[in-house]
Amino acid sequence: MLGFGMVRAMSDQTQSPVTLGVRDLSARRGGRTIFEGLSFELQNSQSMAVVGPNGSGKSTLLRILAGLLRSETGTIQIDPDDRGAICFAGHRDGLKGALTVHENLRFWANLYGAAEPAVEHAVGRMALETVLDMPADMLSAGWRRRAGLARLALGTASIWILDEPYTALDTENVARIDTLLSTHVESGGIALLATHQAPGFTPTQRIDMADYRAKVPEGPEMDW
Amino acid sequence: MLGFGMVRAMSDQTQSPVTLGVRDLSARRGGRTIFEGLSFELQNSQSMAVVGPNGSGKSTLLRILAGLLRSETGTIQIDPDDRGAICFAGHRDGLKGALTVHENLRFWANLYGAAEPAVEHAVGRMALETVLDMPADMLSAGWRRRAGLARLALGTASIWILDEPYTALDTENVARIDTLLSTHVESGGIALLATHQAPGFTPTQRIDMADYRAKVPEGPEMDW
Amino acid sequence: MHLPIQHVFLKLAAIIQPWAAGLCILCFLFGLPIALLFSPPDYQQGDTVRIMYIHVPAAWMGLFCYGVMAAGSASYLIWRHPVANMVAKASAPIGAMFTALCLLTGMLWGEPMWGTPWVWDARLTSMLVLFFLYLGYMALGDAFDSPEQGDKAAAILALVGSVNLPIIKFSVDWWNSLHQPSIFSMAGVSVDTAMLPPLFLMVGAFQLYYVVVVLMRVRAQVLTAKIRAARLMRAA
Amino acid sequence: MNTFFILVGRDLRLSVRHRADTVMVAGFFAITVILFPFGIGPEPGVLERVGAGILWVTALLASLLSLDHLFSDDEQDGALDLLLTSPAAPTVVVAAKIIAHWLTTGLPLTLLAPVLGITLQMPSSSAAPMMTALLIGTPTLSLIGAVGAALTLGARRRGILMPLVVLPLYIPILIFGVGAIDTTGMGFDAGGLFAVLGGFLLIAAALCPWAAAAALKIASE
Amino acid sequence: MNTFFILVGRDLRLSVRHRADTVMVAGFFAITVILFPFGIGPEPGVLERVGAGILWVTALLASLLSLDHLFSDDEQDGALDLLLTSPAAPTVVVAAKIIAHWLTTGLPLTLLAPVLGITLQMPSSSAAPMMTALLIGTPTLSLIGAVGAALTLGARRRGILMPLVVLPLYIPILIFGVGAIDTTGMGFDAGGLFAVLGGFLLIAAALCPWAAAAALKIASE
Ligand code: HEM
Ligand SMILES: Nc1ncnc2c1ncn2[C@@H]1O[C@H](COP(=O)(O)OP(=O)(O)OP(=O)(O)O)[C@@H](O)[C@H]1O
Ligand SMILES: Nc1ncnc2c1ncn2[C@@H]1O[C@H](COP(=O)(O)OP(=O)(O)OP(=O)(O)O)[C@@H](O)[C@H]1O
Ligand SMILES: [Mg+2]
Ligand SMILES: [Mg+2]
Repeated sequence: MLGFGMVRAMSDQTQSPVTLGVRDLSARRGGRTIFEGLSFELQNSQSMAVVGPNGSGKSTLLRILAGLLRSETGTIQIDPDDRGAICFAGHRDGLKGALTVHENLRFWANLYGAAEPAVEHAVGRMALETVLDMPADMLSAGWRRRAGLARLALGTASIWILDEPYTALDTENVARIDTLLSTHVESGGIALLATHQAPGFTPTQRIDMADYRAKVPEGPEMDW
Repeated sequence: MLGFGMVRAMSDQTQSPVTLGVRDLSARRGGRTIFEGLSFELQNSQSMAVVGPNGSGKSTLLRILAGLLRSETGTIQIDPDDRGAICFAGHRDGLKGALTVHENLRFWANLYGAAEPAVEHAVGRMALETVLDMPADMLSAGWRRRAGLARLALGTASIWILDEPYTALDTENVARIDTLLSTHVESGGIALLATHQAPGFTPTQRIDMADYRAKVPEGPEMDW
Repeated sequence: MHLPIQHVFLKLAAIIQPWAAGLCILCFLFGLPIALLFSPPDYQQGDTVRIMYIHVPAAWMGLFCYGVMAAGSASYLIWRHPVANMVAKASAPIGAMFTALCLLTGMLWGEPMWGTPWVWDARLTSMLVLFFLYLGYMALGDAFDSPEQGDKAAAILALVGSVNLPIIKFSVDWWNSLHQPSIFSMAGVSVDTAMLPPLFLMVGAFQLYYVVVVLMRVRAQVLTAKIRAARLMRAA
Repeated sequence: MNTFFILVGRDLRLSVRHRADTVMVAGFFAITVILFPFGIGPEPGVLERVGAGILWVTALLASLLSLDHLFSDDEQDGALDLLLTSPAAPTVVVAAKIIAHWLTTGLPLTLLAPVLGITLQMPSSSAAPMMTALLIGTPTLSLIGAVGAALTLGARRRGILMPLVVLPLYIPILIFGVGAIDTTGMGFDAGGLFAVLGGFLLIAAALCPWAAAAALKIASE
Repeated sequence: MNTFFILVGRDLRLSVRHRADTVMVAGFFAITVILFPFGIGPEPGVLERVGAGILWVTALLASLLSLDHLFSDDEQDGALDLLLTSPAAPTVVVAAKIIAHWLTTGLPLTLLAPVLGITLQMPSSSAAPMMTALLIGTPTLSLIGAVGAALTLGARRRGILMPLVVLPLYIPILIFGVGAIDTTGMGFDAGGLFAVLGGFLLIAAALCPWAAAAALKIASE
């Protein structure tokens, strides 16, 4: 197996430390504070499910951690602190419909600095062999999602941040993602996932965004 | 309540007949036969879950029934046969990000010929009051989905064709869609839904696309 | 489904093709020498007039092929006739070739006659537009992941583009053009009658060449379709 | 008919509210008018001579470029599927989109033409024929362009296909449009040319919505 | 640096394969060259006089219009998020996109310029200065345009904002670019004008990728 743990293990024998911690985070969007006072810390081999009703700020939190949004207040500590330590997968999969699945995947592999065997490995993990030469926009919703998530299996990032990864997947593929996640976590990685479905593997932690809802009235008051 | 059944009941007291039947349907996409030999019939107050693994042709079937794709062979019988008898909701919700939720909904209501009270009713059913004046692209994934599905609650169509309606919804809203569906079906409508999740209401029928898979090999053989 | 029609077509094609090919060669054998060597030079243009024997038939064929293409596309869209579509598709590259030939010989002719190979004149441009329409038809047909989609889109384009034909035809009358007006008009024939036999021989040669090549291309398409169907049957 | 206005209203609202390329058109004209004198130099004779041509070419380019998004935006976000399954007939949907497109491209250009003409140093007497020609000609551009946009919707290499498909059909309008303005400018009667433009419009109006709707159905497959 | 080429390669591949507007550029030039003589009329003197202007204005419009999609395609399908969270630094992402944009717009125009020049009946002696001016000037257009595209990414009424933001910065290049061609054409030495164009390029190359990357981060919020 050539997951993240393997790569690390090959390079320095001991498990390198991975940390993702936030303290007293709050976020503001569209002129309204979405959540506040959020703190947690994840170390090697820990994972966290981010749950909460629609609009409670799961995606917002994940995007902040991925560096795509700025938080209002609070501190974020990420270790290793280099670009590429984090692999983010959002609602939209970023596949280019005009490129084949293989071309899409190879692009990300090159960008993440993963070698060709890693691509093959990822293809195997996600069972994408039969659709490799199809343009991505000819895929069904679930296959497309799977092709998008294959990026994770390249095994270069130590922190996975996944926003509703199970969308559109059938049971077999939900299980596939679960296996992917637990292998990653077991081999020392960190995973955060926002989901409305109970994942098939058990995250070590769980955060309910409803608990951090900001104490301002919702609705028409917002001043965007 | 002003659902489809209500409208019908007001107009002609007796339940008007609604039928959706297909006989020996087969579909071809990208040079490959996706499924074949599919037949079923739905009458008033019947509903059907379309299940099957990713890529088995659920979306293809629903798009054919909605008139967006042509079938390869087979006959489709839809009654009432007028445009607008069917309400289709696919993977993508067709909301315009630049318009507010209210504007989006009102546009569809006007197009479907629903009156203003129907819009209010739909807003109520989907609990969209707080986001009515938000531009749709400021909504979270689940709210967006909900705003998209509010089109159903306008109560003008007798046949609902839904492709993975539960995507991105939290449990409360999944239940909301379930209620919507069962009210619709109880009041004489027909509903078809493709989903990987077990719906909270029990469809009267169920079709597994895996049973109709065409007997040609997948993969490199396709001649697109 | 449509196999019977295609079958009839294949049979007919097999009969017509050798005759057309033989006649075509005959026309070229007689037409070319007469046109290029033995016909009288023009009293004004001298020997450059011989370009006419290529230019004019090529121009007519360019228009004719488009006509066939549009008619074939129409019957494909209306009656879903696969052979009609095949004829339309087969006509496109031939028509494009004749159109290009007309443009090239026209430019060659223009150099001595008008002092410039090209002017942005209505006749010339509408002919260039015809060439682009051919290219567009072929490009559009190839641009879809599913072949049927491409065929249908291209057929619609062929129909829409057919409005260009009258424009080409009448451009010399609508605009005051550098280009010669029609040889044949209500007023009668406007060239020396000695020029007509070689001209008609060349027109016949081009026309027969078209028939031969179209039949060849359509046969190839029918056979490819058969092979593909057979492959799918075997795979099933 | 009511459906028609609902659809037109939506597209207009979107093009006003939205990040749409259609709004770009007014900007596009302003640019052209600013850029050309810069690029060509301020010599009055030259600018005046090419004014009608610049206006028409701008109209063509603006039309072509904004048409690229006529259907593809709705296709991207799934709205096209919903429109095609709605009670509105595809031809009505297409016709509404064409009208909305013209209202946001052709009409502004027509109305701005006199101003642009002045900036391009054209004689003020050319304003009337200019506006008339544009008023008759630009709807035809939208009509033809919609067919091209629908035909190339699902296609690969669409960017290059659109011009290839549409421009050949635009050129006659360009010729007659410029001809009508210039002929009137030279003091001749251009009634015939206007009539031809009108004829094009009628033919296009009769054919294009159907052709585009047919193409759209093919593309959605 | 390796990352850079991977990113450039992807954008090039997309613009060749894709339904992208970038490929449109070659078509756009062809159109311009076909349309302008039509619109302006075939008189050689006039066309020759305005040739350089038409070429430059075309370059500006092509640049402006294709820039509209420089980031927005990737933003629409989520790829921009992934690029910004990837190991590639935002500045590198932006720089790669700018290069790819130039390779698909500025470079083809530069290479086609002599041909276009002939069609616009410009003297063949103008080919060399024309190509030089475009070679120095068009990268600056892509650089400046990228900043505009990034700045307006999340904005409403983006279609109208882009030209407003970008064009004022384009005009100096237009003026000097046309000036360089025309001055050489009149037999004078245009070294100074070329130097100014070069100076613009250096300044833009030094500033624009950073500015655009910063703008992009803001837009993604
Ligand atoms: C690139 C330049 C040219 C193009 C695109 C062109 C195009 C055409 C076309 C389309 C026709 C067929 C018209 C019809 O069937 O009504 C035609 C016919 C003809 N062309 Fe040209 N032409 C060109 C140059 C020339 C030149 C330079 C000459 C001679 C001075 C010439 C002489 C003729 C003649 C005599 C006919 C036959 C007229 C008729 O029967 O319609 N053409 N050309
Ligand atoms: N682009 C935006 N601009 C302004 N406000 C936004 C934007 N996106 C989201 N919001 C607001 O931020 C809040 C949190 O949104 P977020 O997407 O984080 O929710 P979520 O927990 O992911 O919900 P869901 O389960 O529906 O995906 C929502 O109330 C939403 O209205
Ligand atoms: N645009 C397309 N062009 C060609 N083939 C396609 C296209 N879309 C889907 N297909 C093929 O059709 C088959 C069925 O796709 P469909 O989307 O109907 O599956 P599905 O059952 O909805 O799957 P999912 O659960 O993943 O949504 C797939 O194998 C896919 O490869
Ligand atoms: Mg979310
Ligand atoms: Mg599906």
